[in-house]
Amino acid sequence: MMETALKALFILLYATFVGFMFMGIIRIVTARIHRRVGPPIYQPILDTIKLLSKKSNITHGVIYDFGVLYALGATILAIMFIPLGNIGVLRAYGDLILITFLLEIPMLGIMFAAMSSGNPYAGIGAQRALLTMLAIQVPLGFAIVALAEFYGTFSTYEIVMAQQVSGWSIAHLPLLLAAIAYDLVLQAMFGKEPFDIMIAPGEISLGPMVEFGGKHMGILQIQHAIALFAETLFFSNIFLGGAVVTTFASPVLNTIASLAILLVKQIAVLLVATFMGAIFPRFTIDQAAKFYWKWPTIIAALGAILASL
Amino acid sequence: MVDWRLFDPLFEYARKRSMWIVSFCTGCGGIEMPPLATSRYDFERFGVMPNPSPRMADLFLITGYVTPKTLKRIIITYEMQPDPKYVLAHGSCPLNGGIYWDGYNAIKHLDKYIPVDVAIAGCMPRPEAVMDGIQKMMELIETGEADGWKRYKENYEWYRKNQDELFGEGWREKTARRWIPWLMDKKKEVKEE
Amino acid sequence: MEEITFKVAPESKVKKKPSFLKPWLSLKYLFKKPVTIKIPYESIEPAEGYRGFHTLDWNKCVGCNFCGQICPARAIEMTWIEVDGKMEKRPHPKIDYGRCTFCQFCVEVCPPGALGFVESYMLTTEWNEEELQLFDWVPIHPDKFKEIQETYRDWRFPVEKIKFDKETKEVTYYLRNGEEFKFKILGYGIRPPKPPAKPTVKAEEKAQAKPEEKTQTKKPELDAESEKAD
Amino acid sequence: MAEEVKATWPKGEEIVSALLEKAPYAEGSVRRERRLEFKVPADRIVDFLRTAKASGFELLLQITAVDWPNEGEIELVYQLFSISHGTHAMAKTRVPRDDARISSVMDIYPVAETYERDAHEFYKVVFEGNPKLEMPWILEDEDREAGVSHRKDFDMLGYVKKKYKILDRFDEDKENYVI
Amino acid sequence: MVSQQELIREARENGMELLPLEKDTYELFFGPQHMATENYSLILKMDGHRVVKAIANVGFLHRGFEKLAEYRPWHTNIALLLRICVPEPDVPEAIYSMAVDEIMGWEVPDRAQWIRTTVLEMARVSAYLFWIMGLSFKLGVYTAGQWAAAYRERLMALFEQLTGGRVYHIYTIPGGVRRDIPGDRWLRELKDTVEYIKAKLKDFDNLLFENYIAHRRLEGIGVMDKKFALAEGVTGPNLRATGVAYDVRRADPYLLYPELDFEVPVLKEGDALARAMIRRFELEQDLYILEQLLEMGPPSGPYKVQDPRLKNLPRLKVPAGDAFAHVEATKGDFGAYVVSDGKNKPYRVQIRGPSISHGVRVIEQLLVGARLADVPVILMSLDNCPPDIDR
Repeated sequence: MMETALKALFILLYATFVGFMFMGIIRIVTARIHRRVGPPIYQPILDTIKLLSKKSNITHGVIYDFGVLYALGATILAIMFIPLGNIGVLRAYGDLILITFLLEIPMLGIMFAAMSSGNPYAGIGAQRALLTMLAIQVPLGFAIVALAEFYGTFSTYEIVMAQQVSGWSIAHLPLLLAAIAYDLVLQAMFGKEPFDIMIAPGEISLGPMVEFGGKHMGILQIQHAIALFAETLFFSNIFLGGAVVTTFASPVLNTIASLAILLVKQIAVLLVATFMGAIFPRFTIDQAAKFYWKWPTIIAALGAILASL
Repeated sequence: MVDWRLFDPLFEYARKRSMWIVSFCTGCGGIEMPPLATSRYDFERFGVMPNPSPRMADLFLITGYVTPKTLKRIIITYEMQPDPKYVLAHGSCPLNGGIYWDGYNAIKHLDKYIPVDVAIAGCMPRPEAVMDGIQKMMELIETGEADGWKRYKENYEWYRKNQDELFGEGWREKTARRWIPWLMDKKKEVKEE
Repeated sequence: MEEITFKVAPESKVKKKPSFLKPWLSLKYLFKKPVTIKIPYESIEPAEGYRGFHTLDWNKCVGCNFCGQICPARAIEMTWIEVDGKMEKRPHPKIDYGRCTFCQFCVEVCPPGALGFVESYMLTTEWNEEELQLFDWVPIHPDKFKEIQETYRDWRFPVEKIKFDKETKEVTYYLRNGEEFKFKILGYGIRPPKPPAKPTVKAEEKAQAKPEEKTQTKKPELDAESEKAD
Repeated sequence: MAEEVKATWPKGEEIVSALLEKAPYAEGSVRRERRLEFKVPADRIVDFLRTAKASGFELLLQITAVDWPNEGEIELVYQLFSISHGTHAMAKTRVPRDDARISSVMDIYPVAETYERDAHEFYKVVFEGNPKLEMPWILEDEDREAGVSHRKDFDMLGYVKKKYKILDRFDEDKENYVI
Repeated sequence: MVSQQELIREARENGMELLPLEKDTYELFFGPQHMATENYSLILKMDGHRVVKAIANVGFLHRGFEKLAEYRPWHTNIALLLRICVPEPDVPEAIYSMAVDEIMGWEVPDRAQWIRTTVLEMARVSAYLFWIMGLSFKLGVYTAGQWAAAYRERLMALFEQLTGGRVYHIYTIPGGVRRDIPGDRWLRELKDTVEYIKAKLKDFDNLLFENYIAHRRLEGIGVMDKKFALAEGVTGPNLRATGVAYDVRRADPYLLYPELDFEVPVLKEGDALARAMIRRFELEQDLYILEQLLEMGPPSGPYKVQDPRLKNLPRLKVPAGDAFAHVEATKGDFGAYVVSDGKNKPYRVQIRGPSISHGVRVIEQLLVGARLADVPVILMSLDNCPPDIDR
């Protein structure tokens, strides 16, 4: 029991720290494409500390406070189900659909909070977020189906294990198609252009986040960091082979090695998203919905069909 | 419970290195904000970045002259910001009226209406001068001298009195209601007939 | 009849084709050197002739108030000054950087060329009454200004602190290189101040003079302006 | 390859004479090359602008109000531009200062609505037929009520002193306030 | 069965307010504290994410220039009036100076004409780069904007060397310009800069103007037709995007433009995409004009009118009269009407900014039925500049 708790704590701390580093990496890489220096990598941590140390706080009632915590809680729960190399608390129960679901519900929590704030921009942002969520369901579903059909299981851990034998998922054509579709979906989950429609700073002033300030925003920053970690981790697990290292004698070394391999894969996923975000404008919400229901859906469906053949 | 004062140096450091700006360019100095925020001067190196929502912002840049109509929005936006918050005034105009010293529609002394922490000379200040102002603001935050928000709380009556003198009593409600009759299509009906 | 011809660009030249792939080319800048100037670790110098703070050669200045008349912001006020107990023969311009727009028309019109400007432009202060005194000064000699600028090369204001005693009207400049510089303000305006300066009486006079002022504003005559100035 | 477009601009005198034929109530003159000037009585301005639009003056660039207190009149200058003739024309008309009324030209140039709102706000000229004159424009309500205008008799410095109390931070008794 | 309209009418007749019977809409105060508008406010009545009605709320930047100008000497007004158009402050300087020149009857020397033309073209290039920044920030492709702002700094440095000011140049004065060109080095640097920006234009094409998503975002929104545009007083690139070849540099030539060779872009679509393409092409043409000017070289001679009256600037009197001058700014037709009554101060100055037609009536009509996401894009594609309206 103690061991499990320690493991959970380790995963949580590691995910938070690496998540913040990821946020820093996104900012630095974007800055470099912009031909500027950019902030130091630990900047998001400073931002969060500053937000948490704000002296006044505005709340709009219980749902407003609860929504933020709900989002954070769901993300933490999600991270527990995803296999992190050799470590895992609930990885045995890590069902594909469950994890996908858990990665999406933080948005619901933020939407609760945003809606209860009564700001019209937050309302519009919440609408947009909902529609984006609806739009990504279809390609996401097909991608998951493709995976499940290919490996014959819904368990993430088993998929990771299967990949150690048969090579990375993206080496197989059906799953490559699914991975492309999933990567486009990830763009929306990260909130990067061209699908950052729900926050759209130039249009609706950060949308759902417009009313959050101080501690609420600080918690959301932490949630965002963990979510970044969880989403990239999930992707590298199911498509990029995950990491199961057994070469070393010591389990600690094995763990560190697998974490390092995962980190490299996660950063690769992150960089693709950052590049795409830096060079494309954002869609409008109807264009995004149409886009998701067209290309990624077709690709993912093709993958699913090929996988089931 | 934990004594949070222990962490104050950390908090002050974080506040200093992560100032988010309200994206509200109030005057002509707004033209120097893009160079500052973009590649050439890039104040994101110090964690300064524009933020669309006043609820998250710490730093308010008064970029140049302020008209009463804008000042109303500035006051409302300023009050929306969570404490601690800082104000940096650019150029001559907020200080002593600038070139609009005899103009009927420009505020002469900004500090009568909201507290200001740092002043920069210039019309308009070069980006380097604004960077210098931001550095100065960082120093003041670290030493705890940037206490405009405390002054605003303590002397709220005085600031409120000045604001009311300038805009008339009940200006907040009036400003909010000003456009409603025009949105309600009352005039349109007349036109249709 | 006048005939003109001009070229109209064909549509094919103006329009562009959309592409999914071309934007990816911009990623090449990821590995190029940033164009950022890393202030405060790097600095760039303002161009030669950048319109910065003023300088004033006190010996050359004849107190003609041309600068005060051309100033669009009325930032210039002629000031009667006493240095070391000796009154300057002519008033000198006092420039208010809370008004000045740095157009330097005053420098252009100065008949003896006493007013000048240097490239320094940086003046940042905390907002409290003491420090804001820095924004209102009688410019110092160009040689001294340039000397200070050469020593520091950071384009800052050459004075660190200005102390203004409201009672005795005594002004002390604490220059950046440690020098102090003291003088006394006797009064404002073109005409020399009357020896017994009584501020209370002056204020009353001003109140009476006000309606006159208003009538004069309707007919803007510059000659009337210099007369009225005390 | 760029295609060359030829345009022929008639001489100013020709435009004036052609226009005056249709609108005999106006006076016209040629200032210089590509600059015309018309003087129109205030009650015929709508007719004149309709004629002008029909004869090639497509753009209304601005309506300028100039206050002439000595003559007791406000001059309204309609800045017209003709793309086909490459010519700018001013149509000047005068209305009495105390009761500045003129009919709106919104039907001819819809954009005039904005210019008329501007002239109404700052020169208190009433344009009959413009539905948006009462709509808030640039000035705030309290300024409007206090009588801010750009007419020559508006005492700006007095108003500024009343509104902002002190003018100068450094010398409150600075006297040289002549503008 | 009674129709809904009849019910509403009946309720109104009986003095009842039955607003819920109507379509439920909400109000959105768009600006001035908003990234997209900046000192300009739109009051939108929204139905879902479509705009039903838009009202422009202007005046946040009103300083009463036209009144203030009546109290300042002729030359000094340059320091005041250039604040009307912050992205290209040389345009108000130039039009005011041209109008005063005409009243004074001054023939501006050749060298001054060359410098004025060069400064205007440089201002155009820098304003277009600024516009690229605005557009890309509103579309969400921040990279292009960052580059544009950085490249614009090169022009700012050149302006600084020439005029002594970074943003507010206070350079063109009635009768010529204030300073001479600071030597051949400046000309060489200008040439380098023109070449540099020309080379970088390809990057902007790749990233922004040929970007698939940018095309999807821009096309078909904010459509104007020729008749509407002319009636609403639309000028500049916005008018050219509807198919009218109206460019003040050609239609009412001034300065050195009759001698210069450039093409006027015209498109027929009249939507945001066409406006963006026209602006992109004009940026190219402006660089080409600058190249021609550099090839021509500044003519020798004085840079200011030789007039003894210029010795005494505060008391310079301008004879009674009035004049109108206008130039082609990047936003459209920028005009000044100056009246003098023979005193040392102007009697009346009116500046006509192009945005006074773009930013009020045109935007109010174009926004009806637009999506909320398109509001900033339409605003930016019209290149609305609030200080023009407020003055």
